[in-house]
Amino acid sequence: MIIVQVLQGLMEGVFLFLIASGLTLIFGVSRIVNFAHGSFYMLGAFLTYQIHPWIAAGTPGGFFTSILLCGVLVALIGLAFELVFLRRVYHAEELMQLVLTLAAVLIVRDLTKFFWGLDDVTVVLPDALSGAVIMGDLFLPTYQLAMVTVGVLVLVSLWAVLKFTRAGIVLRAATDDRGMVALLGINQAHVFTAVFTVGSFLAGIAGGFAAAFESVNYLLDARVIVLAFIVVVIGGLGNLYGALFAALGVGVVKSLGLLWAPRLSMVVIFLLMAVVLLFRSLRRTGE
Amino acid sequence: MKTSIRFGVPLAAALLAIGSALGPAYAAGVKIGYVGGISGACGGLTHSARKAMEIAQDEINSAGGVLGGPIEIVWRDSKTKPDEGSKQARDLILSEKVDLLTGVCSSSVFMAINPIAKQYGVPLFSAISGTHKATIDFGHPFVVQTQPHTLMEGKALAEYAARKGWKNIVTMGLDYEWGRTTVKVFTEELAKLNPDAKITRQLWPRIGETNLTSYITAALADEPDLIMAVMFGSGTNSLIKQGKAYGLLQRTELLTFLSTESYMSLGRDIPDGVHGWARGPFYALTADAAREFVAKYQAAHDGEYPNDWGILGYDVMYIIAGALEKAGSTDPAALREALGAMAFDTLRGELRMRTIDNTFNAPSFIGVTRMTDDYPFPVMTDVNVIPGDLTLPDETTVQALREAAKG
Amino acid sequence: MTAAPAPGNAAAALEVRGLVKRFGQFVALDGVDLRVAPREVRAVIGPNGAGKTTLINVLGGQLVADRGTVEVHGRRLGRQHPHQVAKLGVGRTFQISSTFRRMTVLDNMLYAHHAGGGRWFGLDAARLRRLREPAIAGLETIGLTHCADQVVDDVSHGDRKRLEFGMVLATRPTLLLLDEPTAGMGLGERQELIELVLSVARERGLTLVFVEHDIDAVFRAAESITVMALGRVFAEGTPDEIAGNAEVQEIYLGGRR
Amino acid sequence: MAAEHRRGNASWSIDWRLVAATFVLVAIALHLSPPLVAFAIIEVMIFALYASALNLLLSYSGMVSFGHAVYFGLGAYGLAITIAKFGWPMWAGVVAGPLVSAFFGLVYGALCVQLTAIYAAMLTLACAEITFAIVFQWFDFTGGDSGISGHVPAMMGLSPAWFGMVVLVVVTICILALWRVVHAPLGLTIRAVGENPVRAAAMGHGRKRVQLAAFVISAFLSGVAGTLYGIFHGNVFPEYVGVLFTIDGLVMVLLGGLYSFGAGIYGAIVYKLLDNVMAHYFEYWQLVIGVILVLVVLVSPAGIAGLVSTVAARLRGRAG
Repeated sequence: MIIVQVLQGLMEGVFLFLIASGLTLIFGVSRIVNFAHGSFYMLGAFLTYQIHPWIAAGTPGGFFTSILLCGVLVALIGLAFELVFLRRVYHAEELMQLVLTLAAVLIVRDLTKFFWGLDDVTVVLPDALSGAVIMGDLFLPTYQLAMVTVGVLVLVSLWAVLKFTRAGIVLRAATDDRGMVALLGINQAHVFTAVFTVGSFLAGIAGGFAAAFESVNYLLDARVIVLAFIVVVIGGLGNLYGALFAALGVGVVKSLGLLWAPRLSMVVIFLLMAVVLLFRSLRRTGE
Repeated sequence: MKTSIRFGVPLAAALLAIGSALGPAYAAGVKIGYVGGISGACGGLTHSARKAMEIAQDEINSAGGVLGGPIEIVWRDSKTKPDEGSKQARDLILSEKVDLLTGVCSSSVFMAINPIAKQYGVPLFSAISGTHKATIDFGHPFVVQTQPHTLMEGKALAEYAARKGWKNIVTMGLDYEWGRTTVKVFTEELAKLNPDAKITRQLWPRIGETNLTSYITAALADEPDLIMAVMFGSGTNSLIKQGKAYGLLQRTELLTFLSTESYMSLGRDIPDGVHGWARGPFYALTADAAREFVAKYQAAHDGEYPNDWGILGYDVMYIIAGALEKAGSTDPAALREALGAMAFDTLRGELRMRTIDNTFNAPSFIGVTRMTDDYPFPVMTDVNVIPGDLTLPDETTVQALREAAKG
Repeated sequence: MTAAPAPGNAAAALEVRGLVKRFGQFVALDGVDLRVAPREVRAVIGPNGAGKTTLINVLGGQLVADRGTVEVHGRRLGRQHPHQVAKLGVGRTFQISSTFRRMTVLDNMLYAHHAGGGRWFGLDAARLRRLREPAIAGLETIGLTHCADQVVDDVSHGDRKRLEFGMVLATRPTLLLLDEPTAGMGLGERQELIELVLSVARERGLTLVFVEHDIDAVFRAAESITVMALGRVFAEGTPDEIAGNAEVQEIYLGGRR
Repeated sequence: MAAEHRRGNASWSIDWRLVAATFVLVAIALHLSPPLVAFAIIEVMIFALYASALNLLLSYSGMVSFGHAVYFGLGAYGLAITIAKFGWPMWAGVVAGPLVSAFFGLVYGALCVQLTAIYAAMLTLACAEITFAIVFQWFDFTGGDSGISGHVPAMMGLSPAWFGMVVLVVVTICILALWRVVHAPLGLTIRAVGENPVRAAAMGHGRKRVQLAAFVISAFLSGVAGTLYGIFHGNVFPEYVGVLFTIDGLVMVLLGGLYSFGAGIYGAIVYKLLDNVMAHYFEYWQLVIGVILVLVVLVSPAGIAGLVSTVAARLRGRAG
């Protein structure tokens, strides 16, 4: 049973990573705390709900295509937001970035209410994805396996991009030292734009996957942004691999916690977040 | 310096500007104040209640109204926030001078308005919120409950579970008032009705939690006869959706709260064979009045069906009208006496209110989901109507809860 | 609160022994010894990466050394925080001038006098009114009365450097650490500022340690010079001695003289 | 922006005539208004205090709180629990409310000032979520999600106008006190530490205890606002310590304009005006707030306060 729970927690963790990866990436490179991340996620969910019936409805191919398409749509929205607004405040103080991303949260939420109403919506899974791989006691739902695959795919491709491509070297430089990028003779603004777009894309596809996994409504943004913050903070702000471990950890704490301390799991997770923050600071000042 | 606290003048100017925006209005006849979550978390549920109440209002008014005048309803949005609800209720009382209040929705808004009704002595009819605390623990002469409250529902569920003979049960209750109390009552009552039954595990998902997979695996690990899920809306939706892949319904039975709007939003995603409970499922109502009402509602709203809250809202209007007519005035004391002394023909059958806790003997509806040819979404079939007389807590329980609330 | 050096005390104003500071693999300070007498004007020079700014940061408490000791007027500094170091009478400026840019020049100075009083709490607004006179006097000293009511963000780079120096003075330090006081200034401005620093230091009997890249300024102003390279003290002496040191000439001054 | 900074301490004294004029105008407005409008005015006043307290952190102390509703809501809980659970008289509950907030401000603040910038802000979020979870789940003590109600009569049983007068007096005193703090030596230290902690440290002022002092003052004043809110509605619910109240406060300050004393006041007026008036006609009023925030960033970073002082300066220029 514990094994089943741990496994289930890990699967949930991979999805949490998918949610949080974009946020931590954006913070790592441009130091923007993107409060609108949850809103982009929500947009991804509702857009998928909207367009999936139009694209080969009921087939896995059509389903994944619509998620991908929505990811791209959200990425474009993110791109526009970055180019038109966010770009102006990189050099202003951090609070101005807070104002802008908070404004985006309010705007996206009301637009969601306007277009899709207050009721829960959900995307019906194609039959081919709604089964499970059964191994003895163990049920591995096909759709969750698909989400895990996508999470791993995202992780591997981000890793590969960071490790092997010129763009990745620039990104790593940007994470470590923003001045470095300028020294490398690369336009920092382009790097920020690209990363924000990719981050929005990741939020969008995560939301798309969620639409078929749970039922979604306009209150999704706040819940998701808090979850994403937990993961990003525990993982170390801006640390992609840290976020992976944090996400897996949070998933397992939740899935085991409900067995032993069913009412405390969220408190435990937030305590962990607080302890991690404080511990990091003590270590920093100890240096 | 003239300029030091410069914010003062615009502050005052702005406040004066609002000052002239809204004024009190007077009207003859009975005035009902509705405070409910028109927007916010309840927004998705209560629009049907409003439509149904407007239909009832038209019917009553075209039949001559009550107390010689028409019923007027003043609609106010609580935004599903207790503070906003309390504020709107007070304004309805102070400036609209309403004769009584109805609506609510979330239990927190109900609990916020409840003391207001008591403070100003204005009757409050709950149509949409099921917490027992308002009428029992913090009950007072002016608050009336017209639907099965949490204690009644918990007992009805135990009754149903006992009838089915389920033995090993996992409960999955949303970790808040409604979930906790329902699970508690269910557990206690089931122990009386079926001593063989045992709760093997209690799970408490957080409210708003939508990834329930680890709860599902934990519940299934016990190989229970039943998973009793005290959840609603997105929680129930996610549970059913995610449970599918685990063969949840093949491996165990599921009993959960399924009001009509869940069927509407999930549609075919709700598989056949789920045990659901509801408070006013239109399709399970046998009274002629119910059929007429549904037809009328559909005609007025593009073929849309009323949800449970529509049924409850419609009933509340007729309960209010009937009691006012019998009382002969809007005087709260006379109204209460009338309420306790008469039977009401409602869509849910003949109902009566008892005066110890101003609660109606409202029935609970529990059945099994099935996709039929009659509706574009699944509905419950084989509906057990558990009458309120069977589930109302006895007087000693009520007194004990009231004593506990005082300490 | 400021620890004034007792006259006739043999203790040095600043005594540094075996100071080591590493950043990961990089050794920024590799066993630095330094002794500065009371009222001495000492320049620290050296090529980029020699460890000059790191030294100042360790002395000011902004960085904690890995090894070695620092004594100020005979009082040993341990792992004190910068504000505790400041209370021992160590005042400093930063390479990039550090002021309160959203406040006016006068408010900056007012704050400096308030901070110089040694208290941080206090709800008595009258105290600030009483500090107004000395604050304006402080601005006169550094010649900034003309822009007293301007927000610091709006004044020139040179004026900000002056302001920072003036603010540090207001806390009445006995040991003044200046990290490139004239960096980024025009030639005329530079000379004026150096003159100002020297005259104030002399007038108030301050010990002065300054890092400077402008070699002309260094040789004009300093009574003694410490040359750093690769985290160590490479040479030390009077300007004449340093000027005559062939090795220094070779690695640093590079035939400028 | 920040006009009071520009003119040095000449403008630091309180303009009593303006305070008195504002007081009288609001008092008259309260008595002339129908209840719903009086409620709106009361809300504006309470939130003006709450947002001003938050503004002490954002504009002056260099901290951001992503969990300030905790100190607001705990004021109302302090009031409710001491009365409903401990059976204390009402006046004791009123005193207890803000003190509970200040106490939690002290405890959480002491942790949060160990960190800086976004890390500190994230810690305020973690503290807030923990508090919310406890308040929401500890049924026997806090009433859980059904909250506590009926422990005090809503508005102390007064009419909206007279309860409004009580709020007006308390809020005026608190905001004047806050003005005093900001313009006292302590306030100068807070501003200095908030703006440039490295420079302030080099002048002998350590960051942590100064920021902690600001945090506790802010928590206390938020607690006063929360206590008033608890009396206003005669209840308390977990919502009052929840994330939406935090966001309300943040939006008000940012709308009002950073780095000016009036930010919280202007922000509360505009926000609550839209909430109370516009919401009746246009359901999507938060979208309007969002658009205004964007405009604030693009056009007037100093927010409404900046606009007001610009206009006031023009008017003065024309008059003089």
